[in-house]
Amino acid sequence: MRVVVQDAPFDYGKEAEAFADGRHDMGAIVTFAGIVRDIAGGLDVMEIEHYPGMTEKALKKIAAEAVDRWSLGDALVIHRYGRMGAGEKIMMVATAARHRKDAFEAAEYLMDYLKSRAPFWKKEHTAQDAGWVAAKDEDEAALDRW
Amino acid sequence: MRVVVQDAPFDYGKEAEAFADGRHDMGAIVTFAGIVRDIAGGLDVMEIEHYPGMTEKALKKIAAEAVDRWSLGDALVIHRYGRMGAGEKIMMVATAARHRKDAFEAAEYLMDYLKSRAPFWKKEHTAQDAGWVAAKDEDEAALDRW
Amino acid sequence: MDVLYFAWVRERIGVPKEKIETTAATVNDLISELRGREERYDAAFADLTALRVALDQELSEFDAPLEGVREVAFFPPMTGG
Amino acid sequence: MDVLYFAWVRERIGVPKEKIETTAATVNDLISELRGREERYDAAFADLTALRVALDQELSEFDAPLEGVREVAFFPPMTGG
Repeated sequence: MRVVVQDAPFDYGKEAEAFADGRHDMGAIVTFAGIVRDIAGGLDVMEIEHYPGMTEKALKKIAAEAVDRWSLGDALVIHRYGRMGAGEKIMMVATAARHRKDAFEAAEYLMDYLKSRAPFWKKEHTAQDAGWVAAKDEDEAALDRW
Repeated sequence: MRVVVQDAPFDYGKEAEAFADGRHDMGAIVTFAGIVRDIAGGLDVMEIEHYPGMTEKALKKIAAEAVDRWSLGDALVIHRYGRMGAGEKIMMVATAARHRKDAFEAAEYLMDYLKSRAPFWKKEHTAQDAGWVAAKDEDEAALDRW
Repeated sequence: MDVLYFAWVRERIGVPKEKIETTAATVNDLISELRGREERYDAAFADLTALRVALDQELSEFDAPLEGVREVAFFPPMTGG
Repeated sequence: MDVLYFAWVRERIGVPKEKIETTAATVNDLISELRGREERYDAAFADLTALRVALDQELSEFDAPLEGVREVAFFPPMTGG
Protein backbone atom coordinates (compact mmCIF):
# COMPACT_ATOMS: atom_id res chain seq x y z
CA MET A 1 0.00 0.00 0.00
CA ARG A 2 1.37 3.37 -0.98
CA VAL A 3 -0.02 6.88 -0.50
CA VAL A 4 1.66 9.87 -2.13
CA VAL A 5 0.70 13.55 -1.74
CA GLN A 6 2.83 15.91 -3.79
CA ASP A 7 2.74 19.07 -5.85
CA ALA A 8 4.90 17.66 -8.65
CA PRO A 9 3.30 15.91 -11.63
CA PHE A 10 3.39 12.10 -11.61
CA ASP A 11 3.76 9.66 -14.48
CA TYR A 12 0.44 7.82 -14.73
CA GLY A 13 1.65 5.21 -17.23
CA LYS A 14 4.81 4.38 -15.29
CA GLU A 15 2.92 4.21 -12.00
CA ALA A 16 0.25 1.94 -13.51
CA GLU A 17 2.90 -0.31 -15.05
CA ALA A 18 4.97 -0.50 -11.86
CA PHE A 19 1.85 -1.24 -9.84
CA ALA A 20 0.77 -4.09 -12.14
CA ASP A 21 4.21 -5.51 -12.72
CA GLY A 22 5.47 -8.80 -11.41
CA ARG A 23 2.23 -9.95 -9.82
CA HIS A 24 1.55 -13.66 -10.08
CA ASP A 25 -1.12 -13.80 -7.41
CA MET A 26 -3.52 -11.04 -8.45
CA GLY A 27 -5.46 -11.41 -11.69
CA ALA A 28 -7.12 -8.01 -11.76
CA ILE A 29 -5.72 -4.47 -11.77
CA VAL A 30 -7.92 -1.38 -11.88
CA THR A 31 -6.65 2.18 -12.15
CA PHE A 32 -8.47 5.48 -12.08
CA ALA A 33 -6.95 8.79 -13.14
CA GLY A 34 -8.56 12.17 -12.56
CA ILE A 35 -7.73 14.83 -15.13
CA VAL A 36 -8.25 18.61 -15.02
CA ARG A 37 -11.11 19.32 -17.40
CA ASP A 38 -11.40 22.46 -19.39
CA ILE A 39 -14.52 24.22 -18.15
CA ALA A 40 -16.94 26.45 -20.01
CA GLY A 41 -15.35 29.85 -20.34
CA GLY A 42 -11.86 28.46 -20.47
CA LEU A 43 -10.03 27.17 -17.45
CA ASP A 44 -6.79 28.99 -16.87
CA VAL A 45 -5.57 27.01 -13.92
CA MET A 46 -6.90 24.56 -11.34
CA GLU A 47 -5.61 25.15 -7.85
CA ILE A 48 -5.81 22.46 -5.21
CA GLU A 49 -5.42 23.28 -1.56
CA HIS A 50 -4.99 20.56 1.04
CA TYR A 51 -4.42 20.07 4.76
CA PRO A 52 -0.85 18.81 5.17
CA GLY A 53 -0.70 16.09 7.77
CA MET A 54 -4.40 15.30 7.79
CA THR A 55 -4.39 14.54 4.06
CA GLU A 56 -1.86 11.73 4.33
CA LYS A 57 -3.59 10.30 7.40
CA ALA A 58 -7.01 10.36 5.76
CA LEU A 59 -5.76 8.73 2.53
CA LYS A 60 -3.87 6.02 4.42
CA LYS A 61 -6.95 5.22 6.45
CA ILE A 62 -9.17 5.01 3.37
CA ALA A 63 -6.63 2.86 1.49
CA ALA A 64 -6.16 0.51 4.47
CA GLU A 65 -9.92 0.08 4.74
CA ALA A 66 -10.13 -0.83 1.04
CA VAL A 67 -7.24 -3.31 1.29
CA ASP A 68 -8.86 -4.94 4.28
CA ARG A 69 -12.43 -5.06 3.00
CA TRP A 70 -11.60 -6.46 -0.46
CA SER A 71 -8.49 -8.46 0.50
CA LEU A 72 -6.45 -6.48 -1.99
CA GLY A 73 -2.95 -7.52 -2.93
CA ASP A 74 -2.06 -3.84 -3.06
CA ALA A 75 -3.49 -0.33 -3.32
CA LEU A 76 -1.99 2.95 -4.51
CA VAL A 77 -3.18 6.54 -4.10
CA ILE A 78 -1.38 9.53 -5.61
CA HIS A 79 -2.91 13.00 -5.23
CA ARG A 80 -1.42 16.31 -6.26
CA TYR A 81 -1.97 19.74 -4.78
CA GLY A 82 -1.00 23.18 -6.06
CA ARG A 83 -1.63 24.63 -9.50
CA MET A 84 -2.21 22.64 -12.68
CA GLY A 85 -3.56 23.25 -16.16
CA ALA A 86 -6.30 21.57 -18.20
CA GLY A 87 -5.27 18.07 -19.27
CA GLU A 88 -2.93 17.55 -16.32
CA LYS A 89 -3.50 14.56 -14.10
CA ILE A 90 -4.72 15.49 -10.64
CA MET A 91 -4.61 12.09 -9.02
CA MET A 92 -4.78 8.35 -9.50
CA VAL A 93 -5.70 5.25 -7.57
CA ALA A 94 -4.86 1.64 -8.36
CA THR A 95 -6.07 -1.63 -6.87
CA ALA A 96 -4.92 -5.23 -7.29
CA ALA A 97 -7.25 -8.11 -6.46
CA ARG A 98 -7.64 -11.75 -7.37
CA HIS A 99 -10.84 -11.09 -9.29
CA ARG A 100 -12.15 -8.12 -11.25
CA LYS A 101 -15.23 -7.42 -9.15
CA ASP A 102 -13.13 -6.74 -6.04
CA ALA A 103 -10.61 -4.61 -7.93
CA PHE A 104 -13.40 -2.45 -9.42
CA GLU A 105 -15.34 -2.08 -6.18
CA ALA A 106 -12.26 -1.21 -4.15
CA ALA A 107 -11.20 1.44 -6.69
CA GLU A 108 -14.67 3.00 -6.64
CA TYR A 109 -14.68 2.94 -2.85
CA LEU A 110 -11.29 4.69 -2.76
CA MET A 111 -12.57 7.34 -5.16
CA ASP A 112 -15.86 7.90 -3.36
CA TYR A 113 -14.15 8.27 0.00
CA LEU A 114 -11.21 10.38 -1.03
CA LYS A 115 -13.55 12.67 -2.95
CA SER A 116 -15.63 13.55 0.13
CA ARG A 117 -13.42 12.62 3.09
CA ALA A 118 -9.86 13.60 2.20
CA PRO A 119 -9.09 17.29 2.84
CA PHE A 120 -8.64 18.67 -0.68
CA TRP A 121 -10.36 21.74 -2.11
CA LYS A 122 -10.40 22.75 -5.76
CA LYS A 123 -10.44 26.33 -7.02
CA GLU A 124 -10.96 27.08 -10.68
CA HIS A 125 -9.31 30.14 -12.16
CA THR A 126 -10.47 31.51 -15.51
CA ALA A 127 -9.28 34.66 -17.26
CA GLN A 128 -12.27 36.46 -15.71
CA ASP A 129 -12.50 35.17 -12.17
CA ALA A 130 -11.86 32.36 -9.71
CA GLY A 131 -14.17 30.22 -7.62
CA TRP A 132 -14.10 27.31 -5.25
CA VAL A 133 -15.65 24.15 -6.67
CA ALA A 134 -18.80 23.28 -4.71
CA ALA A 135 -19.17 19.78 -3.28
CA LYS A 136 -21.88 17.81 -5.07
CA ASP A 137 -24.74 16.13 -3.24
CA GLU A 138 -24.26 13.09 -5.47
CA ASP A 139 -20.70 12.68 -4.17
CA GLU A 140 -21.92 12.62 -0.59
CA ALA A 141 -24.72 10.25 -1.62
CA ALA A 142 -22.18 7.94 -3.30
CA LEU A 143 -20.87 7.00 0.15
CA ASP A 144 -24.19 5.44 1.13
CA ARG A 145 -23.62 2.30 -0.89
CA TRP A 146 -20.54 1.24 1.09
CA MET B 1 -12.28 3.74 -30.08
CA ARG B 2 -9.61 1.13 -30.65
CA VAL B 3 -9.78 -2.67 -30.54
CA VAL B 4 -6.61 -4.75 -30.77
CA VAL B 5 -6.38 -8.56 -30.89
CA GLN B 6 -2.82 -9.86 -31.04
CA ASP B 7 -0.53 -12.62 -29.84
CA ALA B 8 2.33 -10.25 -28.95
CA PRO B 9 2.62 -8.75 -25.45
CA PHE B 10 1.46 -5.15 -25.06
CA ASP B 11 2.79 -2.37 -22.84
CA TYR B 12 0.09 -1.67 -20.27
CA GLY B 13 1.72 1.47 -18.87
CA LYS B 14 2.37 3.02 -22.27
CA GLU B 15 -1.13 2.18 -23.48
CA ALA B 16 -2.71 3.65 -20.34
CA GLU B 17 -0.58 6.80 -20.64
CA ALA B 18 -1.30 7.24 -24.36
CA PHE B 19 -5.00 6.70 -23.75
CA ALA B 20 -5.16 9.32 -20.98
CA ASP B 21 -2.85 11.80 -22.60
CA GLY B 22 -3.88 15.15 -24.00
CA ARG B 23 -7.51 15.02 -22.94
CA HIS B 24 -9.00 18.32 -21.86
CA ASP B 25 -12.62 17.26 -22.13
CA MET B 26 -12.73 14.03 -20.10
CA GLY B 27 -12.08 14.16 -16.36
CA ALA B 28 -12.09 10.43 -15.64
CA ILE B 29 -9.98 7.57 -16.98
CA VAL B 30 -10.45 3.97 -15.84
CA THR B 31 -8.27 1.07 -16.90
CA PHE B 32 -8.53 -2.62 -16.17
CA ALA B 33 -5.73 -5.13 -16.78
CA GLY B 34 -6.15 -8.89 -16.58
CA ILE B 35 -3.05 -10.82 -15.52
CA VAL B 36 -2.29 -14.55 -15.74
CA ARG B 37 -2.50 -15.83 -12.18
CA ASP B 38 -0.40 -18.65 -10.90
CA ILE B 39 -2.81 -21.45 -10.02
CA ALA B 40 -2.54 -24.11 -7.33
CA GLY B 41 -0.13 -26.76 -8.52
CA GLY B 42 1.93 -24.30 -10.54
CA LEU B 43 0.79 -22.88 -13.83
CA ASP B 44 3.22 -23.64 -16.60
CA VAL B 45 1.50 -21.73 -19.35
CA MET B 46 -1.89 -20.17 -20.12
CA GLU B 47 -3.06 -20.75 -23.65
CA ILE B 48 -5.79 -18.59 -25.16
CA GLU B 49 -7.63 -19.67 -28.28
CA HIS B 50 -9.89 -17.30 -30.17
CA TYR B 51 -12.07 -17.09 -33.26
CA PRO B 52 -10.27 -14.82 -35.75
CA GLY B 53 -12.73 -12.53 -37.45
CA MET B 54 -15.53 -12.96 -34.96
CA THR B 55 -13.33 -11.80 -32.07
CA GLU B 56 -12.65 -8.39 -33.58
CA LYS B 57 -16.31 -7.97 -34.57
CA ALA B 58 -17.58 -8.90 -31.11
CA LEU B 59 -15.14 -6.59 -29.31
CA LYS B 60 -15.92 -3.66 -31.62
CA LYS B 61 -19.62 -4.15 -31.04
CA ILE B 62 -19.20 -4.28 -27.25
CA ALA B 63 -16.91 -1.23 -27.23
CA ALA B 64 -19.27 0.76 -29.48
CA GLU B 65 -22.18 -0.06 -27.18
CA ALA B 66 -20.21 1.17 -24.16
CA VAL B 67 -19.17 4.40 -25.92
CA ASP B 68 -22.75 5.06 -26.90
CA ARG B 69 -24.40 4.18 -23.60
CA TRP B 70 -22.03 6.19 -21.38
CA SER B 71 -21.15 8.95 -23.89
CA LEU B 72 -17.50 8.03 -23.59
CA GLY B 73 -14.80 10.23 -25.02
CA ASP B 74 -12.93 7.06 -25.97
CA ALA B 75 -12.63 3.34 -25.27
CA LEU B 76 -9.78 0.89 -25.75
CA VAL B 77 -9.74 -2.91 -25.73
CA ILE B 78 -6.57 -4.96 -26.15
CA HIS B 79 -6.75 -8.75 -25.86
CA ARG B 80 -4.00 -11.27 -26.48
CA TYR B 81 -4.26 -14.86 -27.65
CA GLY B 82 -1.68 -17.64 -27.75
CA ARG B 83 0.58 -18.78 -24.93
CA MET B 84 1.62 -16.72 -21.93
CA GLY B 85 3.15 -17.29 -18.51
CA ALA B 86 2.07 -16.33 -14.99
CA GLY B 87 2.36 -12.59 -14.44
CA GLU B 88 1.89 -11.71 -18.10
CA LYS B 89 -0.89 -9.33 -19.02
CA ILE B 90 -3.70 -11.02 -20.95
CA MET B 91 -5.76 -7.99 -21.81
CA MET B 92 -6.74 -4.47 -20.86
CA VAL B 93 -9.61 -2.08 -21.32
CA ALA B 94 -9.68 1.68 -20.84
CA THR B 95 -12.52 4.18 -20.77
CA ALA B 96 -12.59 7.98 -20.76
CA ALA B 97 -15.66 9.83 -19.52
CA ARG B 98 -16.49 13.26 -18.15
CA HIS B 99 -17.24 11.85 -14.70
CA ARG B 100 -15.94 8.87 -12.74
CA LYS B 101 -19.20 6.98 -12.40
CA ASP B 102 -19.55 6.63 -16.17
CA ALA B 103 -15.91 5.66 -16.67
CA PHE B 104 -16.18 2.94 -14.00
CA GLU B 105 -19.51 1.57 -15.21
CA ALA B 106 -18.42 1.48 -18.84
CA ALA B 107 -15.20 -0.37 -17.95
CA GLU B 108 -17.13 -2.94 -15.93
CA TYR B 109 -19.62 -3.35 -18.76
CA LEU B 110 -16.78 -3.92 -21.24
CA MET B 111 -15.26 -6.53 -18.94
CA ASP B 112 -18.53 -8.32 -18.22
CA TYR B 113 -19.41 -8.54 -21.90
CA LEU B 114 -16.05 -9.46 -23.30
CA LYS B 115 -15.69 -12.13 -20.63
CA SER B 116 -18.84 -13.99 -21.68
CA ARG B 117 -19.55 -12.75 -25.22
CA ALA B 118 -16.20 -12.44 -27.00
CA PRO B 119 -14.91 -15.74 -28.42
CA PHE B 120 -11.87 -16.47 -26.26
CA TRP B 121 -11.16 -19.73 -24.45
CA LYS B 122 -8.50 -20.27 -21.81
CA LYS B 123 -6.57 -23.49 -21.28
CA GLU B 124 -4.30 -23.90 -18.27
CA HIS B 125 -1.23 -26.07 -18.64
CA THR B 126 0.58 -27.33 -15.54
CA ALA B 127 3.55 -29.70 -15.39
CA GLN B 128 1.03 -32.51 -14.83
CA ASP B 129 -1.83 -31.80 -17.17
CA ALA B 130 -3.89 -29.27 -19.08
CA GLY B 131 -7.52 -28.25 -18.88
CA TRP B 132 -9.94 -25.77 -20.37
CA VAL B 133 -11.09 -23.14 -17.90
CA ALA B 134 -14.81 -23.55 -17.21
CA ALA B 135 -17.11 -20.55 -17.60
CA LYS B 136 -18.43 -19.34 -14.25
CA ASP B 137 -22.14 -18.91 -13.56
CA GLU B 138 -21.31 -15.63 -11.84
CA ASP B 139 -19.82 -14.26 -15.07
CA GLU B 140 -23.02 -15.01 -16.95
CA ALA B 141 -25.05 -13.57 -14.07
CA ALA B 142 -22.93 -10.38 -14.16
CA LEU B 143 -24.57 -9.49 -17.49
CA ASP B 144 -27.99 -9.21 -15.87
CA ARG B 145 -27.27 -5.85 -14.33
CA TRP B 146 -26.79 -4.11 -17.68
CA MET C 1 -20.91 -24.62 -45.56
CA ASP C 2 -17.87 -24.14 -43.32
CA VAL C 3 -18.20 -25.60 -39.85
CA LEU C 4 -15.67 -24.47 -37.23
CA TYR C 5 -14.91 -25.90 -33.80
CA PHE C 6 -13.07 -24.26 -30.92
CA ALA C 7 -11.52 -25.26 -27.59
CA TRP C 8 -12.55 -28.71 -26.32
CA VAL C 9 -15.13 -29.08 -29.10
CA ARG C 10 -12.29 -28.81 -31.60
CA GLU C 11 -10.22 -31.30 -29.63
CA ARG C 12 -13.07 -33.79 -29.35
CA ILE C 13 -14.00 -33.61 -33.02
CA GLY C 14 -10.38 -33.60 -34.07
CA VAL C 15 -10.38 -30.81 -36.66
CA PRO C 16 -10.65 -27.02 -36.37
CA LYS C 17 -12.71 -26.65 -39.53
CA GLU C 18 -14.43 -28.71 -42.21
CA LYS C 19 -16.72 -28.24 -45.18
CA ILE C 20 -20.07 -29.94 -44.73
CA GLU C 21 -22.71 -30.45 -47.38
CA THR C 22 -26.07 -30.43 -45.70
CA THR C 23 -29.73 -29.66 -46.28
CA ALA C 24 -30.35 -29.16 -42.56
CA ALA C 25 -32.89 -26.39 -41.97
CA THR C 26 -31.72 -25.33 -38.49
CA VAL C 27 -28.68 -25.63 -36.25
CA ASN C 28 -30.48 -28.36 -34.31
CA ASP C 29 -31.03 -30.30 -37.55
CA LEU C 30 -27.35 -29.97 -38.42
CA ILE C 31 -26.38 -31.25 -34.98
CA SER C 32 -28.68 -34.29 -35.34
CA GLU C 33 -27.16 -35.02 -38.72
CA LEU C 34 -23.60 -34.80 -37.38
CA ARG C 35 -24.36 -36.94 -34.30
CA GLY C 36 -25.65 -39.65 -36.60
CA ARG C 37 -22.42 -39.69 -38.56
CA GLU C 38 -19.73 -40.64 -36.09
CA GLU C 39 -19.12 -41.27 -32.41
CA ARG C 40 -16.84 -38.20 -32.03
CA TYR C 41 -19.66 -35.86 -33.10
CA ASP C 42 -22.13 -37.69 -30.90
CA ALA C 43 -19.80 -37.17 -27.91
CA ALA C 44 -19.07 -33.52 -28.68
CA PHE C 45 -22.75 -32.59 -29.02
CA ALA C 46 -24.10 -34.75 -26.19
CA ASP C 47 -24.80 -31.76 -23.89
CA LEU C 48 -26.02 -28.70 -25.72
CA THR C 49 -26.18 -26.63 -22.54
CA ALA C 50 -22.35 -26.77 -22.57
CA LEU C 51 -22.21 -25.42 -26.12
CA ARG C 52 -22.65 -22.14 -27.94
CA VAL C 53 -23.17 -21.55 -31.65
CA ALA C 54 -22.30 -18.65 -33.94
CA LEU C 55 -23.77 -18.19 -37.42
CA ASP C 56 -21.59 -16.10 -39.72
CA GLN C 57 -19.67 -14.93 -36.64
CA GLU C 58 -22.71 -13.78 -34.65
CA LEU C 59 -23.80 -15.62 -31.50
CA SER C 60 -27.05 -17.41 -32.28
CA GLU C 61 -29.63 -19.91 -31.02
CA PHE C 62 -29.80 -23.63 -31.75
CA ASP C 63 -33.21 -23.29 -33.38
CA ALA C 64 -31.99 -20.61 -35.79
CA PRO C 65 -32.43 -21.33 -39.54
CA LEU C 66 -29.34 -22.10 -41.61
CA GLU C 67 -30.61 -20.66 -44.86
CA GLY C 68 -28.02 -18.34 -46.38
CA VAL C 69 -25.49 -19.10 -43.63
CA ARG C 70 -21.94 -19.69 -44.84
CA GLU C 71 -20.10 -20.29 -41.57
CA VAL C 72 -21.28 -22.17 -38.48
CA ALA C 73 -19.08 -22.34 -35.37
CA PHE C 74 -19.50 -24.52 -32.27
CA PHE C 75 -17.66 -23.85 -29.03
CA PRO C 76 -18.01 -23.91 -25.24
CA PRO C 77 -19.06 -20.82 -23.24
CA MET C 78 -16.41 -18.14 -23.61
CA THR C 79 -13.79 -17.48 -20.94
CA GLY C 80 -11.98 -14.34 -22.07
CA GLY C 81 -10.87 -11.37 -20.04
CA MET D 1 -4.95 25.88 20.60
CA ASP D 2 -4.14 26.13 16.90
CA VAL D 3 -7.09 26.97 14.70
CA LEU D 4 -6.69 26.36 10.96
CA TYR D 5 -8.85 27.53 8.06
CA PHE D 6 -8.92 26.20 4.52
CA ALA D 7 -10.34 27.22 1.13
CA TRP D 8 -12.97 29.98 1.26
CA VAL D 9 -13.06 29.85 5.06
CA ARG D 10 -9.39 30.82 5.05
CA GLU D 11 -10.05 33.57 2.51
CA ARG D 12 -12.99 34.96 4.46
CA ILE D 13 -11.18 34.97 7.80
CA GLY D 14 -7.98 36.22 6.21
CA VAL D 15 -5.43 33.93 7.84
CA PRO D 16 -4.59 30.24 7.35
CA LYS D 17 -3.84 29.64 11.02
CA GLU D 18 -3.94 31.37 14.37
CA LYS D 19 -3.43 30.61 18.03
CA ILE D 20 -6.57 31.07 20.07
CA GLU D 21 -6.83 31.06 23.85
CA THR D 22 -10.24 29.75 24.79
CA THR D 23 -12.13 27.93 27.47
CA ALA D 24 -14.84 26.81 25.04
CA ALA D 25 -16.08 23.33 25.92
CA THR D 26 -17.21 22.27 22.46
CA VAL D 27 -16.67 23.22 18.82
CA ASN D 28 -20.05 24.98 18.87
CA ASP D 29 -18.94 27.02 21.87
CA LEU D 30 -15.72 28.00 20.10
CA ILE D 31 -17.69 29.08 17.03
CA SER D 32 -20.01 31.26 19.15
CA GLU D 33 -17.01 32.85 20.78
CA LEU D 34 -15.34 33.60 17.43
CA ARG D 35 -18.55 34.97 15.88
CA GLY D 36 -18.83 37.42 18.74
CA ARG D 37 -15.33 38.73 18.14
CA GLU D 38 -15.37 40.16 14.66
CA GLU D 39 -17.53 40.48 11.59
CA ARG D 40 -15.25 38.28 9.45
CA TYR D 41 -15.75 35.32 11.82
CA ASP D 42 -19.47 35.97 11.97
CA ALA D 43 -19.62 35.85 8.16
CA ALA D 44 -17.46 32.73 7.84
CA PHE D 45 -19.48 30.75 10.38
CA ALA D 46 -22.93 31.98 9.37
CA ASP D 47 -23.98 28.69 7.77
CA LEU D 48 -22.65 25.63 9.57
CA THR D 49 -24.17 23.24 7.04
CA ALA D 50 -21.57 24.59 4.59
CA LEU D 51 -18.72 23.81 7.00
CA ARG D 52 -16.81 20.82 8.26
CA VAL D 53 -14.55 20.56 11.29
CA ALA D 54 -11.55 18.40 12.11
CA LEU D 55 -10.13 17.93 15.61
CA ASP D 56 -6.48 16.94 15.66
CA GLN D 57 -6.79 16.05 11.97
CA GLU D 58 -9.80 13.78 12.33
CA LEU D 59 -13.20 14.75 10.90
CA SER D 60 -15.49 15.51 13.81
CA GLU D 61 -18.88 16.89 14.84
CA PHE D 62 -19.73 20.42 15.94
CA ASP D 63 -20.91 19.23 19.34
CA ALA D 64 -17.64 17.40 20.05
CA PRO D 65 -15.74 18.40 23.21
CA LEU D 66 -12.51 20.36 22.84
CA GLU D 67 -10.80 19.01 25.94
CA GLY D 68 -7.29 17.85 25.09
CA VAL D 69 -7.57 19.01 21.50
CA ARG D 70 -4.54 20.84 20.16
CA GLU D 71 -5.59 21.58 16.59
CA VAL D 72 -9.00 22.60 15.26
CA ALA D 73 -9.58 23.06 11.53
CA PHE D 74 -12.56 24.58 9.74
CA PHE D 75 -13.19 24.13 6.03
CA PRO D 76 -15.92 23.61 3.41
CA PRO D 77 -16.95 20.11 2.23
CA MET D 78 -14.03 18.46 0.46
CA THR D 79 -13.74 18.36 -3.30
CA GLY D 80 -10.76 16.12 -4.01
CA GLY D 81 -10.36 13.42 -6.60
